[in-house]
Amino acid sequence: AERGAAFQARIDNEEKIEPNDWMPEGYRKTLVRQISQHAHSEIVGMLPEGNWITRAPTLKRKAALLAKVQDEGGHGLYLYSAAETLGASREELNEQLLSGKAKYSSIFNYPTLTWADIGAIGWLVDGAAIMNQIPLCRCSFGPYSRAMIRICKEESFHQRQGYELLLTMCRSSEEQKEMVQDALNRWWWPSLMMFGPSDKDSQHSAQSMAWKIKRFTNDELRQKFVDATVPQAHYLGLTIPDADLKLNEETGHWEYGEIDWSEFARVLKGDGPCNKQRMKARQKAHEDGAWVREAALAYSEKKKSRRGQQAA
Amino acid sequence: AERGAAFQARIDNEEKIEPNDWMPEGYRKTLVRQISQHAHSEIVGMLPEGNWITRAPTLKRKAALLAKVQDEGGHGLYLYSAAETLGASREELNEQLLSGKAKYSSIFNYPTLTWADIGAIGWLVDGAAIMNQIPLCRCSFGPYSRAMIRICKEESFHQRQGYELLLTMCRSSEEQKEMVQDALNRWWWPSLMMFGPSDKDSQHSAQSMAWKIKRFTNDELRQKFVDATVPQAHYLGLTIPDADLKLNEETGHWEYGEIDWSEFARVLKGDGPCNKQRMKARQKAHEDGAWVREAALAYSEKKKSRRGQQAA
Amino acid sequence: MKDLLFAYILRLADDAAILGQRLGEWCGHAPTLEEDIGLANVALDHIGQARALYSYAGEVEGKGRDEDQLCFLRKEREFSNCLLVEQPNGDFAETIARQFFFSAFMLPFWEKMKASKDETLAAIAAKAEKEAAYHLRHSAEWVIRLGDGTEESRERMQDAIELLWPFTGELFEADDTVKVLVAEGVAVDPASIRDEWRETVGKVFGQATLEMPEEGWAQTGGRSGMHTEHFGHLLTEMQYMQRAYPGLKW
Amino acid sequence: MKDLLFAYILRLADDAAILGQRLGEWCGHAPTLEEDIGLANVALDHIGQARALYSYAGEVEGKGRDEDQLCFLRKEREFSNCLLVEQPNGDFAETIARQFFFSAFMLPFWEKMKASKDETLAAIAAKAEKEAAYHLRHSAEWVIRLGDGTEESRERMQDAIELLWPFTGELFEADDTVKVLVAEGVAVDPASIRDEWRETVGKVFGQATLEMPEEGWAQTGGRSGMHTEHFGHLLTEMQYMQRAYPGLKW
Repeated sequence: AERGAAFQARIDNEEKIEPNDWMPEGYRKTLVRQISQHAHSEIVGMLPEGNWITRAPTLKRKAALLAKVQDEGGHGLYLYSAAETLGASREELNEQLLSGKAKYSSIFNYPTLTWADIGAIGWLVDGAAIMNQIPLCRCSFGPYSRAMIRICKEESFHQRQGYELLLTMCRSSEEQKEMVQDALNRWWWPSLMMFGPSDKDSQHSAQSMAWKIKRFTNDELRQKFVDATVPQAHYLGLTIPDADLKLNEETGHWEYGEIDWSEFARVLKGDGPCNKQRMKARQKAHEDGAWVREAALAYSEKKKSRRGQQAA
Repeated sequence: AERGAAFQARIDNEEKIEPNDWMPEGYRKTLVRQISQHAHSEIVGMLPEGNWITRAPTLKRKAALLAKVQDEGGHGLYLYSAAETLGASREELNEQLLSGKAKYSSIFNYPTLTWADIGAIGWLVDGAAIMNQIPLCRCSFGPYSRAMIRICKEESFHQRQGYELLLTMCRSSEEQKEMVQDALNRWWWPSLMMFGPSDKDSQHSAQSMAWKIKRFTNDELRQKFVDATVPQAHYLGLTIPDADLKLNEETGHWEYGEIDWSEFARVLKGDGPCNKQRMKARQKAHEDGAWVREAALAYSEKKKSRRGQQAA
Repeated sequence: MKDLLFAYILRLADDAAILGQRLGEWCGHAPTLEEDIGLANVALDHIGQARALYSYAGEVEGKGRDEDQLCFLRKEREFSNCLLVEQPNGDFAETIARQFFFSAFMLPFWEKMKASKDETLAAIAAKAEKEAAYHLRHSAEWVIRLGDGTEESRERMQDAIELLWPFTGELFEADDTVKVLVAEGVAVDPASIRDEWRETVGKVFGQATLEMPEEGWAQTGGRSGMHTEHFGHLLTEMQYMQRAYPGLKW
Repeated sequence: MKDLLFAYILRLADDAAILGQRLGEWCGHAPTLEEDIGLANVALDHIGQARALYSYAGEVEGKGRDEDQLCFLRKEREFSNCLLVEQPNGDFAETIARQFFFSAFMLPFWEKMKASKDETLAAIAAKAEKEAAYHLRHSAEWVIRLGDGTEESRERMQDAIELLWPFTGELFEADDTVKVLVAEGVAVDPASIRDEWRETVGKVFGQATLEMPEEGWAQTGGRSGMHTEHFGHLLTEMQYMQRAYPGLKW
């Protein structure tokens, strides 16, 4: 209990907790869960975007998309490393993903149907991710905080790139602008859901706030996102698919309509448009690659034993 | 020897030999080899055409191509049945194909690169096949002869369809006509090779002629094909890719240039553009389908044994 | 009204065309020669149905679009086929499950459509019904063979069923387009087929010793052009020639 | 002369673009996360090279065609990439073998190209050389790991080598286009690379305990647009957007 108080004091004092420091089991667990979910989201998130690499309409966009997806893989790596400092191995975490035990961001259970979706993901999904992640740059756990600083920088580049892609389309032709509007219609609400349940239904918030793993509530972050995004949509000449959306002149906030939480719950539970497909793709990659990983392991052991023999 | 003479007399008398009749071992072997090669050719021949089913430019052409490939599968079935009457099982013959022991027509080791190739295969490859096969309708072995009658009827429909396809293209635009010319350039010489080595190098001809398995020599059939095809090419407005081609006014025959027999030998040996690919495709279909065939067998045995139990 | 009819025929045409396209991918790669022929035959029937339906849709629309323009020159979001038919071939069990679920619906569908007040649809139905009967028999026999075959085949067949089950609910959806046309005596009410479908499926699964999946969330979206990610890739192949060489005769 | 230079640059551009396209198919499906990143990185380098080369080709041609028109609006028979780069990804061993054979050629190729009298090509080469060095190291390490790994990996690696070996001969072909440009000091004589290539391949195969295939018939045709059947399917995906939506900005 004394250690617990000292720990909380350090947190309150905005000190960073490092892997070898003592920490409450709940703190460790919460972080492992959150970091690994985040890592899994990066990995699964490669799939909807990867779906368009072979069909990118220009070489410049193909290169940008490849680079973006590569960055996401990189984020996955940093995050798995951060989780490893808490004693959770990558194999273990991956196993949890493949068995369906661990979650990943539900947004990646929606399909990318047109090229505009690639822009929409950059603008909205990365935009929402950044809103969630900027406060995490000040997270009390050192390795996570440092990973987030790096990740946020890249995400914000991706976000601008996505917006620029949509801007180019909207200015090029009416047909493309319609594709963009269609993408916005499909991605808007799932993006709002990315911030998680409404504060009144959120389970983990209070303790996470105290531990400074979280610094804003879901609804606060969601509102920030809406306020930032609505004017961007208007600049593109698009309509947000929400009849209830209106600017509250007093507060300066954009008030939005009711989120369909039943859809959120359903997709989270596994009944989204692509949940099965995403899991199948990851499982297939894992199974098809088993012989490669085994070979790499066998080779490195052979090499070690040869070195051992030479030394002996 | 007496039986041999009686057999030859029947043949000379244009009687049909039936499966239960006595026949010399060489006759049986020759027929099994020829019929199974022919069957294999139908099966492997599904691949270059099948390559364009998903990309056929119109629904009508897609339907026609599906029907054609289906016919080829059907020809394979008749021919395997004819071979089975001679005691060669389909499994055994298929094994020979997959192990590379049995041959199939070398023409199918060339790739279909454009849609015009689909027309060219119908016009030239089926055209050459028909030249080879019409005399086989009078082959001394009954089941083979009857299979060939049915097959020839369908092949000749395919040949006209292929020609009509090319005619449509040639009349539609200059660009399409160039595609057709390009296809002719690539398929002409391999089509001439379909008749086999020149008579002076042909091994099996004399005995096959005596047995009335063969009724014309390779060169005779090749000449018939050239004579029939050159005017058709001209009608399309195409140029046969043979600088030495000229009409001999006296004989009425089109004289053609030297065939590159080294190419023929090379492709036959396995070094054509698609030999490996064709074998790989057939082997993969066979391996991927193993569990299905096993299941069908297991099911039919279960059913039999259940019937047995009910009867008992 | 004409718009609704156009939309309705287009759905049927897209279903047939896309399933035909998928089946065509098997050509030369089936487990047996008989199935190479059989699947090509089923593909051919669907392409034939698609031709008749697209042509009629083009007539109804009255803008001069022919079967090929409707099939090869619409965009992904304009296609209104159900999601079931666009699912990848997978292994032979998946192809069979997809066909079985679809044909078990289409046979009673075409039977009822024969009584449509729209004479062209009724005529198309008369022909399609016979084809669907064959497709259903062919696929049901395989469901039974694979379900009651080996341990491996049973597992594959059951997996295929679980995988595709969520796409079967969409077959029974009726949006306003359908409702209006049902009221007019033109369209078939899919709800009227549900019992027969469940009975067919249940009977065949029983013989096949397969388990019926639980009712659960049904995937939807195809009728309004919200497809699965597989669909866009199918289109690149199917439409490439008409896209690369616009306006030519073939 | 300008025509020859255009044709020559286009070959290099097509090689890079098509290999980049193939590698892009791996995204999200690689055996490890590191390889997802690694293969995307190699793909990205090739797309970058393709962009520089197509742009320069367009300049040399002088007809106003930009990188995208050259990549997305030419027809199958106009592409002049070598057959090796268009071969399907297959399993990881095939992808690695394809990359290894290609990069073992391209590293010395770009090294020599740095001395080209054509300054643009020399500049592209200076950047591409560093990339090729990484591609070669990365793929060679995998050849060794898989060759000297498990029994299964050795067999797969050896199979991949045998499968792709017939496509390596084409790398060393020199037709008139190449010969003229070599004489001008613009192009690299591929024959001058053969020994180094064989040495690299031999050394790596030695370490990997793999067998060098026998010299045999070399597949050819890519430089004159005679591709394998795989290529047309690759194009349908790669070009679909530009074909379906001509003349737009993206």
